[in-house]
Amino acid sequence: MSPSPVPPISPDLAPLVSMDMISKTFTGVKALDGVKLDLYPGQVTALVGENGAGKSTTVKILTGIYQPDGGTIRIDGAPVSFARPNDAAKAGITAIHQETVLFDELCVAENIYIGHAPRTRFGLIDKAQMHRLATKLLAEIGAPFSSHTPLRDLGIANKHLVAIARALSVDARVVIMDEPTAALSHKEIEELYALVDTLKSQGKAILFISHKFDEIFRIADRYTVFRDGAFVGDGKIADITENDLVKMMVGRSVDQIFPQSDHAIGEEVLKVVGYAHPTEFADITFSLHRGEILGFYGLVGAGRSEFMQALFGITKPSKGVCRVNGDIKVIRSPADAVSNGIVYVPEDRGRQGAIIGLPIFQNMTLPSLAKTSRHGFLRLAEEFKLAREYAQRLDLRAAALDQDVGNLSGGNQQKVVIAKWLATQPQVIILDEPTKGIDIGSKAAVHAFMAELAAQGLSVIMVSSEIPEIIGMSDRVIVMRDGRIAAELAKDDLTPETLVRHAAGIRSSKAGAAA
Amino acid sequence: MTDAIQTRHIPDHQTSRAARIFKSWESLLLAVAIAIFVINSFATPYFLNPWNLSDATFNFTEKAMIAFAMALLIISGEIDLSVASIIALASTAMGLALQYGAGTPELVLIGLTVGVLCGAFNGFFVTVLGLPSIVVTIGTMSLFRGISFIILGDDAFRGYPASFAWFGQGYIYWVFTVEMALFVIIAIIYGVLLHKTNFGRAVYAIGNNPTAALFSGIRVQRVKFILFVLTGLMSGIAAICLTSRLGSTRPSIATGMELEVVTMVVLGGVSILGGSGTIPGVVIAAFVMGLVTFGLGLLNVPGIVMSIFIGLLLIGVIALPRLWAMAARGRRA
Amino acid sequence: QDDVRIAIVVKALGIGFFEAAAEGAQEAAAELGNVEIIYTGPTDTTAEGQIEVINALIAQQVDAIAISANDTDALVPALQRAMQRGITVISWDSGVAPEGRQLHLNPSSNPLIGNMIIKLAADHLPDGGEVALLSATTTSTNQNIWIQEMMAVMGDYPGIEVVATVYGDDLADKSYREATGLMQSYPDLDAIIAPTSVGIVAAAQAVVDAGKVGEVNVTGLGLPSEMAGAIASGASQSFAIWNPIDLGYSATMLAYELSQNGVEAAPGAEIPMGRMGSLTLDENNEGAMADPFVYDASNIDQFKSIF
Amino acid sequence: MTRFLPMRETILAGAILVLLLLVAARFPGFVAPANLANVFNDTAPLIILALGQMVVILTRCIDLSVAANLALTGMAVAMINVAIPGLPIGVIMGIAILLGAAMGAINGLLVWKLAIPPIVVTLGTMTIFRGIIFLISDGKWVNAHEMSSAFTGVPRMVLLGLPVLSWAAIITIILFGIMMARTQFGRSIFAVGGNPHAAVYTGIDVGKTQFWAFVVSGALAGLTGYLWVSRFAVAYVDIAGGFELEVVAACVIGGISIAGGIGSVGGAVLGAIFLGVVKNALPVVNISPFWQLAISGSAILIAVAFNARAGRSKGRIILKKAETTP
Ligand SMILES: Nc1ncnc2c1ncn2[C@@H]1O[C@H](COP(=O)(O)OP(=O)(O)OP(=O)(O)O)[C@@H](O)[C@H]1O
Ligand SMILES: Nc1ncnc2c1ncn2[C@@H]1O[C@H](COP(=O)(O)OP(=O)(O)OP(=O)(O)O)[C@@H](O)[C@H]1O
Ligand SMILES: [Mg+2]
Ligand SMILES: [Mg+2]
Repeated sequence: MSPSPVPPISPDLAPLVSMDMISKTFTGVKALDGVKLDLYPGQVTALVGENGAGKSTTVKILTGIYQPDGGTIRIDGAPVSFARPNDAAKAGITAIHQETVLFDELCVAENIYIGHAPRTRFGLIDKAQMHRLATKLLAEIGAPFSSHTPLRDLGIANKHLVAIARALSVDARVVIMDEPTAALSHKEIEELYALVDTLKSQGKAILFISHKFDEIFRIADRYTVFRDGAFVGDGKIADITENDLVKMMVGRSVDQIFPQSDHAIGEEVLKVVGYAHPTEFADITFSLHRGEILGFYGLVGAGRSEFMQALFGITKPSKGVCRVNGDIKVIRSPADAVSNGIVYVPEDRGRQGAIIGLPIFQNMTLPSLAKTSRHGFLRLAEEFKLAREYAQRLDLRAAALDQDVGNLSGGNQQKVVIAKWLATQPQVIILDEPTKGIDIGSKAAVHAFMAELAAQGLSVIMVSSEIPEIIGMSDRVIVMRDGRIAAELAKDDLTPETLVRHAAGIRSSKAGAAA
Repeated sequence: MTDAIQTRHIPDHQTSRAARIFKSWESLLLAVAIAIFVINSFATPYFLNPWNLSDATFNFTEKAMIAFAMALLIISGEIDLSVASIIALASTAMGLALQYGAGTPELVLIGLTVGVLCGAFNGFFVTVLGLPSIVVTIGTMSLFRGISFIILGDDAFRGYPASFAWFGQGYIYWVFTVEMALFVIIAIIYGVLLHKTNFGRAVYAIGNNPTAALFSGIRVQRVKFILFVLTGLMSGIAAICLTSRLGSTRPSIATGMELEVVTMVVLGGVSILGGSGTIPGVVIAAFVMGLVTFGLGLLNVPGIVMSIFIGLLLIGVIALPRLWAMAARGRRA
Repeated sequence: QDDVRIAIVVKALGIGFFEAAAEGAQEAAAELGNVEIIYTGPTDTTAEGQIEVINALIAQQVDAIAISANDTDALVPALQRAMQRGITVISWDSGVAPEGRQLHLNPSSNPLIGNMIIKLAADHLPDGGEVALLSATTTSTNQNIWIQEMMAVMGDYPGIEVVATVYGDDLADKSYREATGLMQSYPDLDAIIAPTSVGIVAAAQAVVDAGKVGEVNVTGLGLPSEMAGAIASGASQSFAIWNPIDLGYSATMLAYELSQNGVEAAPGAEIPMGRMGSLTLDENNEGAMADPFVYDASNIDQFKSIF
Repeated sequence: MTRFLPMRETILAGAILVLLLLVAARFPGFVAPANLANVFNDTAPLIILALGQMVVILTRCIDLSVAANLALTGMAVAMINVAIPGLPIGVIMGIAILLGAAMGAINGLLVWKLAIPPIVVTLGTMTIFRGIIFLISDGKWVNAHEMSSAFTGVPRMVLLGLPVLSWAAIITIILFGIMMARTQFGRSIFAVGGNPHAAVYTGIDVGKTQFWAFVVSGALAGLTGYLWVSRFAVAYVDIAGGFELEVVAACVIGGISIAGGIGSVGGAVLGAIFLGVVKNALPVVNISPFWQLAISGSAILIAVAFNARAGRSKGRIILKKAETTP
């Protein structure tokens, strides 16, 4: 099947923002190559594309953070140019960026109003007025905290609310959201959707970036597709099917069915008994078998990552025993974990995963140096061999293996991190939100790869907040809530309702009452 | 499912080896060093004399020994400003031992031990208590030298044995001094350690992203601790050389040397922010600094004026390529 | 015939005392005719700095080095190397250990200076009192010797008590703070003796600022040009110094004699030094140039523009 | 934000009090108001410089050239005073501030436009500024008797019971209090240091903010240059040698995070006062001068270790939440 024809744009609406022939090159990498993007008032435009397609780059150009090498941006038909972020803000463009970009040391109100705080007659910041305005804004988006709270005391989801409040604090005409739901829980996502609807009704133009197709079809009116930095097509959501959109995006059809997990489950490999931490989690007991994919579900903030990091030796548990192949192992550091065949692919890729500044191949071989080196001395040829092998297995997109990993798109960085752990040939691999922020094509590849690993006898722990992924991939699921295990569910018992019920602490529907 | 994906070939290198070497910091620095050498040869008739050049090496050998260890420390994202004070304390300890009749072997052992202990002390504060190294070593900078002052007061230790003079005043062969030999050996050891071993790779990884390095199974704190100890050890070796060269110990020995060491490291292309830098760069930087100060010294330029040159060099070698790049970009646009 | 190059190496450049000495050296050079003076030194008072300077001088094959040392011992190996390469080495003002130089020129005899500094204080304290010492660095050779000599004669000044010795490191601000600290710790302090030209100026300033002019008398060794204000304000009644111009002149003359006229520096030798007469060496190859001279309100105006 | 005097500052203030009491036990005169005023006056330059350094450190930079800047400005104004004795002191001060700010601007430009790490820039300019002093003065000192009496008189002129030097510090503290809390620039400084990446996204120009931080630090160094030279009534190449480290130490003791973004005016001032008290107390309580260095070094280490303990975050505490919502 060929991509569906681009539907004509309805003549009754003129675009509020119109980008045309925009190009941007980073040292050697052509991030954008003559792309076009139109945003209409009162409509949500979804920008879709694989990792590295240039979505975030477009956002940064539109908000004045980067300057394009060529092309024009028009607002209401008049060409504009943004030399700095303030220019874009003045033009009424505001954004919630992919990474939360806020200030831990400032309070909520200051985070919302930094750069455009209300002033007193003497030109000083009017704190009282600022807090009044912030309180009103927070109430509007249903944020459950005060404007005086220091930002560092907020959880990741609440920080996102602050970012949203900040975007709303300027009376913007264009609101950009770059993967705004990646860190939000179910309930908060619903609230966000409601907010988007409000903004729409106010006639604002919204640019929405997401890798989640259900979401796109839920809230977007229009779509624009980029592939490898080039414009592929745009149109109305109503005129296109999910399959066709995927095909436009990836350039081929992608099987969204989860791979059949017909792998054999073997003997017990890992047993965790009574792991506890003074403040983060308690009573964690479970076992993991050879060739098994064990899902860990929970709402964001349930403490799954904290536990996994303790299992990996980053933090120290206060209690608990860990057996690997039946033998008690004391894991005091990641090095201990690795030598016992347990590896962890962290959630926070930029901070904990990739080592930006080191070339791709060095990132990949870092935990395997013992294997590629001799008597502690490096052997570059061996390293490149290993890196080449795994780059190919994971279909890495990069210019060269000695390229700085920081120049890769988020998704490709994730591949490097996964590759680095697979190269150690572990027994147990813990994947913490392995497909967060990964495009649909790569996601399928990661899923297929997970199934393949399990089939080869590797035991996989998959932490995920995505219900379809959990249900589709897991042989067994442990649900965590508030730092404890809330339930352990067999594959046959997995339904979205049971998962959400256990994760949110709602008692079974027959019992009726909610906690 | 996945076999539809066409695997792409990714080359190992972006650019050729020759291009990488040509564009490197070390090449730029080497050009500067050669230029200074040539200028010096023309500026003063005394420069191209083997004995004089040999004397000139004293201007940098001791500092460079510390600079190699400091380079690793800075690449790992830390810094040690207490090195000159470690020299003072190590030298004082040797002098104290001398009063109790220690011979040359014991003196050397004590100098090294005190260096290692001081390094471990810094390392403890940084890696175990998790304090920023720049702050810790500003504190120990006063503390270590302070202890020297407590022990020595306004006195001096003198009368080191003749055999001890070998380290700072001895010659291996013709004009080649013992210190030069030490310099070469230490440079090679650190070059291999940083560029050819797993340990060196870990240092780079830590310098670029300590959290991710930890998550990659590197024992970050242990590596940093070892680096502090190594820096202490090198300060101990420098203390032996300097004490031997001066033939006496005062608490004010080596005052201000820490900044010269840091300057040397940075001039050598080591990023002060951590994560990059090479030992050959530091070696060349040592020669550049040595040649500049010696050349200007021959012209009887006061030390403070030399330091203007060093300061300009430090900023200039970083600034000029960037200005150049900016100008080039401006012309293209 | 090439000029004879004599290097005058000082503790640190920029100190008025040494600038004056350099003037004296030029005077001697002019008198001798074929002498070129290289006036040099580090910027801060360190032995390491002086060693680098000495190495550069050795490399230039100067004929003689006359040095005022920052450290008695640390310079010895470097100066020995200079002597091995045929360079005449003498020390002046602040000495080097005997094995590191051929002779040492004391500005004055050390016992005389030690006695002088305490006498200056005692002359204004007929009924006795408390005095404190503000020295240069803890490692300054000459200050330490003078203080030793002073302590040796304290018996001659009954009723005078030395309550403390502090060090201003020849830094104006540190000396100032130390002097202020002395006045706080010893409210009954009667005099501060600063046998260093930096310390004495700072101490005088501190006394003025503390409003203790007339209560605390600052004395010691200083330059008339720098102390003129202190004498005028009354913070200092009197102080002493030898003539640094004469000192630089003499050092140059001695260096020339040793280097060019084959004079042997040996105990008992008498070496001519131009208009300053001659220097007689003791068993340590040391000799004293002249007596210190006392300056007070009566004669300060006459000298303050000279050095 | 209406927060109480934060934890860290309270602890530091407590430590200063304990220190004062300890000294008073051996030497009661030390805590007499007049002497405390003296100590404050003596610490005034450190306070002023620490505030400037605080701004720089908050933006993730460091200014090692402050002491050299101070010395160069001091020498320049002293030489101007010698050349034109009649020049009013107001003009001299203006020149000092401008000159200092210009040197700060050089640092700032190199950091901003060429993106050279601040520690490298200021390490370089530190030696360059010192060298320039030597060049312009020919290594000669400017002594008390060469300066006009107005020049040396102003910092010790007493107004309302305190010398002008002390007032300079007090006014700087007040101005900084307002600037950091209530101006766009002040808040930007925290933002730039707290999360430079995010600052870009919020339209704050990181480089430009750092530039202005250096200018502020330089201007204060310039002002201090005049105050210093006139107070000690001498100018030469080496004045305030090594003082930059003391300034940084004051900031660090005062809880200014060397990683940027965290710190307060109160902290910087208390940090400076802490060092000032230690420095003034040691000679008074008659501790051998040879112990001074070791004691101040230990004080820095202890204060910093203590600070880090007090400031350590408590983590997220997932379990606690579980207990409150059964
Ligand atoms: N600062 C930069 N320097 C170099 N290359 C960059 C930079 N920023 C982006 N790129 C490159 O530009 C391309 C587009 O990146 P961009 O972040 O826009 O992708 P994206 O569509 O947002 O991907 P994702 O879905 O993973 O967030 C990628 O190849 C990326 O590696
Ligand atoms: N307040 C916060 N500020 C910044 N980052 C946070 C904050 N809270 C959590 N994070 C980070 O965001 C990511 C998601 O955190 P999350 O709230 O999911 O906690 P978690 O313990 O990982 O819970 P779970 O994995 O069960 O969702 C983690 O990498 C975590 O380190
Ligand atoms: Mg993106
Ligand atoms: Mg998580």
